[in-house]
Amino acid sequence: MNLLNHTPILILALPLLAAFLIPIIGKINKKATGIFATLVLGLSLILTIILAVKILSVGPQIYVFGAKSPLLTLPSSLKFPIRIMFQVDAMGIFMGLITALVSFLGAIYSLAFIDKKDGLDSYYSLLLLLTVSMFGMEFTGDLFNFFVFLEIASMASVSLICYRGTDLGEPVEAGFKYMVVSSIAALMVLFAIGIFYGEYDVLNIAAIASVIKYSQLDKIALGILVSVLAMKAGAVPMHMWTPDAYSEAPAPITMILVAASQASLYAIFRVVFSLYNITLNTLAVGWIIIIFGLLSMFIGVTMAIIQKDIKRLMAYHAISQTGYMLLGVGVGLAVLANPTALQRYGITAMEGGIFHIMNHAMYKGLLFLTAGALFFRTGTRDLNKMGGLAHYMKYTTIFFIIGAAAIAGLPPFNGFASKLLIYESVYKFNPLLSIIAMVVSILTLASFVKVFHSAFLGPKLPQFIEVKEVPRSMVFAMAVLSFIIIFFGLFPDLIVKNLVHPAVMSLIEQFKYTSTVLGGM
Amino acid sequence: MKEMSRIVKIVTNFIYGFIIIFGFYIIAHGHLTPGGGFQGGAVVASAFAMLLISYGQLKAKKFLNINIFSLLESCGLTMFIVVAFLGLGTTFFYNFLANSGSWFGNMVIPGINPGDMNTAGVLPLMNIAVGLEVFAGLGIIVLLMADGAEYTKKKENAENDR
Amino acid sequence: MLGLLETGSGFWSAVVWVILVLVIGSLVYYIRNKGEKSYKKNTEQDKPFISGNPELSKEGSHISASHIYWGFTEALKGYYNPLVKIHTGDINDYSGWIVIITVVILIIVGVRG
Amino acid sequence: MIGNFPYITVIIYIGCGIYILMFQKNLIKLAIGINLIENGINLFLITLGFKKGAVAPIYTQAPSGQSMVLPTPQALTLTSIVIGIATTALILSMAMMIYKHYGSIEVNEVRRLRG
Repeated sequence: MNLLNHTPILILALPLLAAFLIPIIGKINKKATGIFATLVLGLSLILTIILAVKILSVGPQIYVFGAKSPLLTLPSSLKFPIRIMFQVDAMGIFMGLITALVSFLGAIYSLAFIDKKDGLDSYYSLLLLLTVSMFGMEFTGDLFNFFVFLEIASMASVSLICYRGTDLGEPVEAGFKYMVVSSIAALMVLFAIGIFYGEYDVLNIAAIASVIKYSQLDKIALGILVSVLAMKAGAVPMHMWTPDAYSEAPAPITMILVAASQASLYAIFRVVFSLYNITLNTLAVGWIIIIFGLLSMFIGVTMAIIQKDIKRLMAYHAISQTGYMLLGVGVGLAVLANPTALQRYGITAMEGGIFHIMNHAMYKGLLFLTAGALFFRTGTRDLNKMGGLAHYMKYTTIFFIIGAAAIAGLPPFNGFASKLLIYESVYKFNPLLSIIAMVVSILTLASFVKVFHSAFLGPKLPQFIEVKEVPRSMVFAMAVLSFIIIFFGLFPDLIVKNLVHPAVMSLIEQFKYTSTVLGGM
Repeated sequence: MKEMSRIVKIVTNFIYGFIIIFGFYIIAHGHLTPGGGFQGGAVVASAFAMLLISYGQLKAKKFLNINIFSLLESCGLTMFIVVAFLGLGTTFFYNFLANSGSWFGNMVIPGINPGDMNTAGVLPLMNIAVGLEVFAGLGIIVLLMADGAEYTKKKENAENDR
Repeated sequence: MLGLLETGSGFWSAVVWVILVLVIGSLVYYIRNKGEKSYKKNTEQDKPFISGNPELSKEGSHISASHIYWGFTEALKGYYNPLVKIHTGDINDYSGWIVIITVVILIIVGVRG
Repeated sequence: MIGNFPYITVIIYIGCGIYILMFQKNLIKLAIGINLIENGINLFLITLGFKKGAVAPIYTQAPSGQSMVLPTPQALTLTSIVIGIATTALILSMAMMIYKHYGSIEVNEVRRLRG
């Protein structure tokens, strides 16, 4: 038995096993649950890196459940796959790396951040379940499996959003709203899957992609999938749940929720590129995604400027940054059917959009963690009540400056690299889009200057005399993220060449995706 | 929730054992007849719900313990995933017991017959795990919701008195 | 070269940027050192000068968050008022927006193919 | 025509659910609306799996030569029912928590988070 063959499933199965063991461990020792969860997530991160190295050097990996061999996709005498399988290509593992890193750091941060003792075991077991479901959404090659993981993700994240709900009303309200919209989304996804099943009798993404005709029914499925998944990703005007949920969740969970909504974003790209590809009218659908992106960017950032709650402000920025990804990939989709334009700027735009996903997860995670650190020490999220905190929390201040500079796209941080790729390529597609993107970037900087001034600068305030630096595990998580941001900023070409470009190509080349399952039929 | 009348309690005493046994029957025969872990577990949990309703939430708490339920739930889930891990010699979730001659390892006989319990490999094991998980999980849900309902009712009464 | 990111119409290298910042920064520092020699710390020269008005207390001079960008939001009132009004916090509206957008996308996809 | 009746029912179910979600103000009713949509979709999946004259896919009880239905849609429906139960339990318990903190389950009053 060669365990290396089983890495795609071990990445999921180990956290899943741990999630179920943690309540039992919690009966013995409450403190041990956090350390156990962190260890398992660290193991899962290592396995993800091993799998990434393998995929980037060898090619897409397949894992079939319950078959005689992990690679046996087609049972004898059948022309289509019937088993549930994982299909991990460069794009999937790109998202998987983000998920693994973010949830590992989130668990480390939680060790000190979650000080409420009762319910600690369910907190960690839900955190692991959320991680598993995100991995599942990113790795799966089966539409129905995707629906199941989507539902698990929304249920786990709703329970985590409500974690403080025993004492406060607002977290429960945010959780309720998120649950309602995400169950609508999941049910609509199931409806679209039913349409596919009724039409083609298969559920495997690659198998559907090889026979898809873009008939009237497929158009309905496409419309439903794009709109509800864009809702899950937080695109304007369906973004209202985002600030509620992000601001009320505990800070490490908010960081993981950002990655979870990016998994939905990944699902849009997977549907549009791998499932339909050039059978659809790329210009029309591309413009739909671009308009989502534009609205998200602009409305998100303008709403952020007037917020007073620090996490709500950052949540609106999360919406606005999602707009960049939608814009970049939307431009790539709009020129997908036009090979010269695709070569000239389409691939670069998509590289920018996809690279921005990773950068966004890193710096937005860092910013939410600093907001959590402020909340941990001051007990408030209201910017009006803060001030002069840089006197007491030096490390947090430095990390905040790094995160704010990265999200505003200041060189040499990583946000600049991906935004530059988007500006320059989108300019060739349509100059106006590029100009709007730059204006949004300026407004982003403006609103973070506001946060920096009102929370960190100013004289020492009497009510914060007792405040001191946050515990070491929280500083460690923030330091790792800051290091990654600086590293990505200094050497963006390493990431773009080795991780992002293969991911983009695996989206564009639909044939490669289908042939890994169907064997070149 | 208040205690219900004596008739209800006596009928409950008679019936709830049978409901639980029927639920376990459905769980155990999941691989032969319609049903399985989830359905059987739901039936067992309905017996707990009946106990809760007829005895009232305070009395029912004496013999329905949330801690034991949550332990059973995680045991069921762990058992499920461990069975899946045991198939890892070939693939995850591989049915390594089917047709092996050992536990649940008999060959399936085609044609019309009453069915052999001793078939289907790991499926019965997984059904039992899922059944355990579902009845414990639904039991927890029912108990906690009864608690919450009690709380809201108290609050309503307090508001009416004011 | 390490750190050279091709953007399709040019390139970006953060390493070169950092080196340039260091070079220019040291130049600026050098020029600054050549400046006024008579400045002394902890004397009258340190005090803030607010057009001759007395200095506010340290606590009173902190501008809280809702006063920052007051002019910006005031000037864009026509944009912000309807925008804030849309964010009702009402679950019915949340689901309503999803339905509206789904219908719009279905119409676009149906008409334009 | 008669074969299309289930699909019409599906549309009525989903339409009612969406109407409730858009216009009803009670949180418990919202849970009912979600359940209605879910039932509609379950019915849709089951209808897709229907095959005239075929029997249930139980290996030991099929007469030879008889065609069986493919169990996939039924498996999908079962999974979706299980998920639906978890969703409903979660939504209802959250509604109870909201009542505990807000003293109301009307949508108009449960909106401290806005803007």
